[in-house]
Amino acid sequence: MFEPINISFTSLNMITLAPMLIAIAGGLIILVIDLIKAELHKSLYVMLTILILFIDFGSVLGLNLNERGFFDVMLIDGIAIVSQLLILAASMLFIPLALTSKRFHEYSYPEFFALFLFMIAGFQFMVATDNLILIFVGIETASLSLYTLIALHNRNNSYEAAIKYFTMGALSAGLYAMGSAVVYALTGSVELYQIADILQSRMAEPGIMIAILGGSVLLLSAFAFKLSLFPFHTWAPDVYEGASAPLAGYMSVVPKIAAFVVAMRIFGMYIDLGIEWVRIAILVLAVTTMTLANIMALVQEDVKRMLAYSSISHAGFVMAALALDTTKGNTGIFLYYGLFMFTNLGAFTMLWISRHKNRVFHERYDHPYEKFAGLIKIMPMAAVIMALFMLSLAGVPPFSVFWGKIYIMSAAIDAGYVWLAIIMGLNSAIAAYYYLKLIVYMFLMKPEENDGTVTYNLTKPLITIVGIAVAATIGSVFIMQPLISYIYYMVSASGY
Amino acid sequence: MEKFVYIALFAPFVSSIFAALFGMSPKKTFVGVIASLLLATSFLASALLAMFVYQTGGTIHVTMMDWIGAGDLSIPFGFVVDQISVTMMTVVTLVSTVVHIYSIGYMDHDKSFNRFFSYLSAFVFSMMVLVMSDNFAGLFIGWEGVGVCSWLLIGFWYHKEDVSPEENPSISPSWAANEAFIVNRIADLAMLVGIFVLYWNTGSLQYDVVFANLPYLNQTVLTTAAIALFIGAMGKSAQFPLHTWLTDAMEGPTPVSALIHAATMVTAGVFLVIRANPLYSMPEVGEVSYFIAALGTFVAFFAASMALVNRDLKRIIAYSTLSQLGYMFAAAGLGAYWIALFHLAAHAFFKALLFLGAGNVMHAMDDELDIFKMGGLKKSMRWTYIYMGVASLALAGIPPLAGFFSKDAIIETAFNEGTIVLWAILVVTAGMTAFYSFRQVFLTFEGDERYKEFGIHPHEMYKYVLVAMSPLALLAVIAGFFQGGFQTFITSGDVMPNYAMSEHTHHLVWILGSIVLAFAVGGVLLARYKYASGLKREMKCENSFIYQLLKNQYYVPQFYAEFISKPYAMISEKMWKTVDMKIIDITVDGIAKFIYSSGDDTRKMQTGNLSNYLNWMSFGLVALLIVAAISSVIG
Amino acid sequence: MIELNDYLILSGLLFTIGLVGVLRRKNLLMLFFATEVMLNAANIAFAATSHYYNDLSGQMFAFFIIAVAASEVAVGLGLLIVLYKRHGTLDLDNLASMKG
Amino acid sequence: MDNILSVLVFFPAVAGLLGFVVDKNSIRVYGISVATVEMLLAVWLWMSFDGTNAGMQFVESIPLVPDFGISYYLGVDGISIFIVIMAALMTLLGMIGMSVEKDIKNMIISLLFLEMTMIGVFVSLDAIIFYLFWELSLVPMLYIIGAWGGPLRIYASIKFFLYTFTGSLIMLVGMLFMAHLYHGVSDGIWSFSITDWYMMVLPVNYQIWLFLAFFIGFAIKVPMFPFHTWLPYAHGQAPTIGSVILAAVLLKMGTYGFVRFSLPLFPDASVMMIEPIMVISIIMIIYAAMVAYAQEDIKQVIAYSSVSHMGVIVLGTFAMNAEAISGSIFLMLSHGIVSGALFMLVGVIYDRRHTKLMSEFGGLASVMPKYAVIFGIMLMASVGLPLTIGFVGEFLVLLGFYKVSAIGAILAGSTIVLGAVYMLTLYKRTFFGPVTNDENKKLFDLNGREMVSLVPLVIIVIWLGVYPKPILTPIDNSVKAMLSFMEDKARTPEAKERIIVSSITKEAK
Amino acid sequence: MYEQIAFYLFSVLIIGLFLVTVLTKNVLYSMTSLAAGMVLIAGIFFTLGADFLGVVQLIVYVGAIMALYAFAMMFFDVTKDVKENNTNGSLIFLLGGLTALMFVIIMSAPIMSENIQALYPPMAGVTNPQAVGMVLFTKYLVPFEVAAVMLLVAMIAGIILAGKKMDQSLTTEDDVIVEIDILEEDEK
Repeated sequence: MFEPINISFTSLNMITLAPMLIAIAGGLIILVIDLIKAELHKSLYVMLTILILFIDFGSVLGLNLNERGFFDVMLIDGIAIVSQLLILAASMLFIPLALTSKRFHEYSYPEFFALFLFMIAGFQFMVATDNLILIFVGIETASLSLYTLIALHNRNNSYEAAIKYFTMGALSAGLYAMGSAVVYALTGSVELYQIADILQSRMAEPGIMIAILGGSVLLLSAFAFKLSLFPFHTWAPDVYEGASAPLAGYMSVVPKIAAFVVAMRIFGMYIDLGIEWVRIAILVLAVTTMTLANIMALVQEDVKRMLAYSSISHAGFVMAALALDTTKGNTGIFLYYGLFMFTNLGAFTMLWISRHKNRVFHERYDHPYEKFAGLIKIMPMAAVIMALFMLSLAGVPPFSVFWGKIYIMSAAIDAGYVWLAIIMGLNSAIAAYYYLKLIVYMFLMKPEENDGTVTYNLTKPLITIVGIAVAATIGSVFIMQPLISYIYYMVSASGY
Repeated sequence: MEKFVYIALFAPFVSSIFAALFGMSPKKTFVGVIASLLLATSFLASALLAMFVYQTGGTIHVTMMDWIGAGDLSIPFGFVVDQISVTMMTVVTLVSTVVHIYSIGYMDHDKSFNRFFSYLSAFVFSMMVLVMSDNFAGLFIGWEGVGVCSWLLIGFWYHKEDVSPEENPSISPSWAANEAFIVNRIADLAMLVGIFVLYWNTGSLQYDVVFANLPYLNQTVLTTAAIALFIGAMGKSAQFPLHTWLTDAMEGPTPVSALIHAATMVTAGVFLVIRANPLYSMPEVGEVSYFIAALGTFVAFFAASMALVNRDLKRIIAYSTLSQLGYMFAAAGLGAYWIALFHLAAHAFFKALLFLGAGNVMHAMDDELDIFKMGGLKKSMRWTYIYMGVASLALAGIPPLAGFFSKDAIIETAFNEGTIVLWAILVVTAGMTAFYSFRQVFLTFEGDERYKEFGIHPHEMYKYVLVAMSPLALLAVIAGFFQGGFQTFITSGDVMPNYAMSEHTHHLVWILGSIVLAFAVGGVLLARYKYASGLKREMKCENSFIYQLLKNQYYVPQFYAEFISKPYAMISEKMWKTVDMKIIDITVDGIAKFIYSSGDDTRKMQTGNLSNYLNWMSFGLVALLIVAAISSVIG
Repeated sequence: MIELNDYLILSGLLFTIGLVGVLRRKNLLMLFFATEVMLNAANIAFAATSHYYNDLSGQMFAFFIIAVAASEVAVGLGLLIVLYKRHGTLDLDNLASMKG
Repeated sequence: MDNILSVLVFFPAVAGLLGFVVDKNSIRVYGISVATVEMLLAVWLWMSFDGTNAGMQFVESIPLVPDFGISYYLGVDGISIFIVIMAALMTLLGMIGMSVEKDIKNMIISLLFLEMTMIGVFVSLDAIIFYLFWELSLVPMLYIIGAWGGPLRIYASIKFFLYTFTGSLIMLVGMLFMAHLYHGVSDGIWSFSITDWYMMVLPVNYQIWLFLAFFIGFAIKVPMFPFHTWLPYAHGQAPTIGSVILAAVLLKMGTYGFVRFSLPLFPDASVMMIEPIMVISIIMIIYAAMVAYAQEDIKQVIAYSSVSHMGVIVLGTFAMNAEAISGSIFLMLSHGIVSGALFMLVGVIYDRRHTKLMSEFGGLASVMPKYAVIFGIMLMASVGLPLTIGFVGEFLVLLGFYKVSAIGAILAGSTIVLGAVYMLTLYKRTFFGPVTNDENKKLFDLNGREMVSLVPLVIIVIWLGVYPKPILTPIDNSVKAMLSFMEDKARTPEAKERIIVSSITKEAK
Repeated sequence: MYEQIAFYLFSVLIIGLFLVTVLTKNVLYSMTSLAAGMVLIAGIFFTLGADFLGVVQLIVYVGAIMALYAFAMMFFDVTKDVKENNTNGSLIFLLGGLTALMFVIIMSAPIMSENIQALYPPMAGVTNPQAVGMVLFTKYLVPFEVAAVMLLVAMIAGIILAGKKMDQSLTTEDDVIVEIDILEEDEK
């Protein structure tokens, strides 16, 4: 018959798998603990999760740059490391939001935390490979966990959100599968580095361009969904609204980072191949996304929904950087999300702190603007902090998002897209209005009937998280230099 | 001598500050006394300086400190005492001192007595800066300073209400004050332009530097500078068409009219032309100078004609001031600068006297100004009658009073220059001057006592006031005799060119003098014939077109109101309500609203229905596919 | 002779059918059927390519697609059950409380 | 103390943070003390400033993000130092004169933060740091207008914020492009330092586009016609202190930007833009003066008068000769002092009567003589009376601009006429005439607090009107240095010809 | 020839069945046709020589997935005709038609290339399942394990979502009431 295959263990380079395995093992540990003793308090699981993520973080830091592992399926390049670090950092910051003073449904499940860890493992697999199959499986692992986590909030809106997200996600999975099929048919490979080589050699063949573009369109559509680009963004506002605030905040950062890494690999490849069409398509999508999301955010009545639109807009902004396909642009993506993460964390934490179990101020919304009216009178510190986050999101210096913004705008200019930088600027101006609207409500309106409920959900861990977010938002200028140099090094080392 | 310069300059300033300290307190007589004393000090210092200049023929030039220095521009606070400025200083301080003393009496019932002295002294200070400055910027400081003081003083009785122009052509003191300020500002703008022209072409604003550089400048520059500076002078000296403010300025207290709107400030324009005589003497600007003379002549006649029919005591004098300013400009324009300056000085004395006399009358008549309501005042106000009579005689140019010599010289100059038309007009105007002056005097002091029906009990002014007025009366009488001396003195330095009549004119001087005198005497006699016995109103004459035209000041104020003020207000309103609020602001808000409403439109795509969402997704897919297909086919 | 293109066209058509299903289905359960159709369409393409290139990666991909489909069904049905318990219906027209 | 600038910038901010702890009843004293200390520091800065040195002094440079060229880079020269001092002064006096009682603590803290941003803008020599303070200044102002303002306060504050924000984002693109260009010519080194940028000679077409990008940001802030409509709303609705700071300092940021960025960075483009800017400025001057005349609200008159005066400042900036630019910088100071004082004065009457409509008043001079006197002095300074602060700048600007265009200077000079028209009309309608409204009869005159805040301004108005030299000379030195630098840098012969450091030496050449 | 017949037969049938799946009003028909279509797809896999895939298709898809759907269908009680109000049929037709057209165009491109070297060719003389196994457990071991995790996730998700605990919502209920419930439970 056939001989056994001999593979040396070292050649597998198992260390490249370590981070994901840690997350998966952590998830399993949590499940086992639950089996052994039920009804343990959520704080245990939160802390366990953080610790696991911490180890995970450490193991990512320990990875060597530009290594492949496990039959070249795993790819540990700079962007894989950077994105994993960002994903893990964001996860560590968001998970303590479970420690509210009021009980919410999802946190009564230990499975919540297990799923959370599996989701992170999924994201890590997504970013740490250039194999379309592993990317697909990683995406699905993460997405399926995420759908469940959303639904676990256990409110009518959260099911609705989960189902909408799920259904559209399924369509997107179909698009991804179909797109991969076309690419595979074109190249006979599912690994991006080979795909790039083969496409390069086949570019000149007559009549083939339509297939190349067709494949890219299918993949683009799939990722446009993940990155909530117009017109694939429609799920985002509803899902953010239906999900709990921590999860909404989390969704606007972590899945986006993971999706951006994959998009960077795939579309960066197309653009490197000299297929300008892809670049233009991405730019058009990005510009429409940021503009339309901005103008829709203008008219929202709910802060969380507004933030949902705003994060769509931010995603469009960053997507434009991706289209530049320069090292600076790609650096900007991570930098932006690294900085955006803290502000967004802060903003959603503030919403979460002010979250009531039932809707007190509006029959549909949890966080209507009216809720925050006159906050400066009731809770000056909370108002100032919230305003800080809003200003940061609006891109007012010296708060964190501003630095990301100028870096990306600068990247656009460096790449010769001055018009893009101007559109980005004008969009920021439009965006300022809706962030300002909250500030106006908080600072300039008279308080409504409001019995100190803004701090309904407050606990010390949440204060700590807000404190971290505030410190990072304000002091971001001081971490810019290490961030930029590290990310730039990592990105350029991986050849993007 | 430098300290005398500073004393002369700053004594009024100290006076003003001193009075201002009491500005909000009730009347304190000592404020007026001290102010007057300080003014007298200033006069003494000026007189000593005049003596000094007269005796040594030298000039004093002091630079106090730097003012503005930027780029190449350097403007110091520099003062020069030469023949021209010392003359002006003496005249100004003399008249001011008299007016200050006079005001102690005139204003004694006014609750803002102290404030009045503060303003009045501030005015004198500004005037001193104006005349003493050694550069155009310093002149401009004084120029604007007197403008502000004039504004303050015209509007001194600010609490009076606005009335319709039919009731009072000046509407209200505050209105008149604003009018004066704004009209002057228009002229000031031109003056600034003149200054700019000179600066950019000579690199300095010092008189000596500028004048030294004049020969190197081309005609355009010289003409522009000359015109611009003259427009500035026109504003301050109320030459047509910027003359309306002067008559309205009579709303101010009478001492103010005497000092500012007769003797000093309004002559600043003339002073400017005299000061800038090297410029106006340039052959390149001969046409401008001629224009100045022509305009002066025109204004002399124009103002006199309006004075013929006016019934307001002060306005008549104001018109006569205008008219005399016209004479001065005529002289200056024709190159007879020293004659213009001489008339300026002489005019200052008798016109101030005339105004102060009018003030006495007003004081006596409970501020009544309509000469048709007066008459026969000579019984109760003998001294005033004498003063006003003397002043009017001087004004009319009856020898041997001051006016005769100075005015006659101007008319001679016109003849001498061969500008016969100007000469003729000036002669006729001299007759008209005599007529309206004495029309006023006779209607006021002679004839029936019409005031009785209004229940007014006139009384003579305080003694000390009358005494204080005597120097003016004296000078109004004798100033003319110093003509020759003055000529020698003023032309001794190099600041003022001499002007002498030609041989030919010299021969005819007696004939010319006689013609003028005949007109003057004729005017006086006509006035005596018509008005000395009492007021006889001839309605037919009064309703005639010309009478109405003159009475309404040639409808110039109405023209300004209808064609400048009202359209300006209307356009402003339109600019605000239409352009600013409707066009610009609506555009800005419109952009914002458009963005906002497009948000409302766009959010409709977010129906909440999953099917629609999926439709959108596939729409995106299909659209991208189609575009991809098309672009790949195209290449 | 059947070319790869024929299989791919078949795959494309099936994908379109799935897409039409996704677009027109209001019943969530039946909508999920349509998504299965789409995934199967991709499977055909992978299997065909794999055959023609004599390369196993395509079959691997198809294999994992089947796994993904299975997982999706589990999660999707879980969600449907929760929804059905609350609303008593699977019609997605009733699922539009969040909009705007 | 070489780092006095940092102290100046951050002292108010730290004080503002600590202010959260201070008791509500003591906060006003706290605020005034802090502002006084800041003012003293500013005076100290002035005392240690070397007026003969035209270059940057007290320079501090700490790299913040070296890889992206951002550094904490501060310094002052003759152009900026006096605006810094004025900012400190106006904050102090505004705080003293402030009559706000509601939420006084928030007000004081906002003001202190605002002071930090204002001073920061004028001492920053790094474009990003400049932009940082520039944008940050909007926030406290937004709060001040929005929380203590009139009925339309929210509309006004949002309009103010968004308008300025939009413009400055375009400017930001310009800055990033500048950095990009610098990166291109400097061997891959990033720098946002203005002094580094100065060294770069740009092609003319780049200059024009960059000029326009910066122009939008500055023009909206100034505000130049037709971007001015936010200003009347902001002023009309803002509380007194807000208007004072806005008019005195915030508007100056725009014109300062022209001097600091547009002129030295883009000399050729600036010269090419002289004519368009002249037209806009003249429209601004005349149009705003006319609109001011039509106003019914005292504060709106002064608001529009600001627009008009800012037109003169912009005009002077683009005259390209030392006289006008020095004058224009001096005019920034004088307009800051005078319009600040005028807004304070309007605040005084608003506190008493809670209306600002001219028709409500009349004859105030009889009831409130001290008030009338101070108002009168400020009015005269506003219309540019010699020996007041207003004249020096206006005179120099018009004088300088005459060199560029006689017609332009004459049209712009109409400001002295039209300014007199609306200001005197305002004064007449408010202060003159009989006291018609009974409510006005029992008004009391300025109290001690108001006198303390206004009298120093009166003194400054007259002092600097009579003796501007201590301020004008350092300004002039720096301006001349800048102009000669521009002349060297200019590429087109037209620019070389029109930039005039000294007309005497120019002709000699 | 044989292959051709099989292809066309399968194609027509699959298309027809899937059309029924997406167009019928009856869930039962829909599901049945879906299952049938999948069986036929397995047939295609077999014709393509992907024996292992075909078997997986049959077992997992037709066996497991369809069985799950069947159970769900019973749970949801939707055996009757489903009412679906499609308001924008023409839009769907348009989108569907265009998509089909685009796919046909794209897929008709000369995708096949002789130059492509198979990266993971099946070894000679090895059956398909063996070959698949060789690749799956070497090269694709990681995805395989991740798929296992994914299935675990799906399992957990399915269990907790369908579980009883989801019937009561801690998210919307007031904490006080919940605590009382717990106390009562303790008493029991």
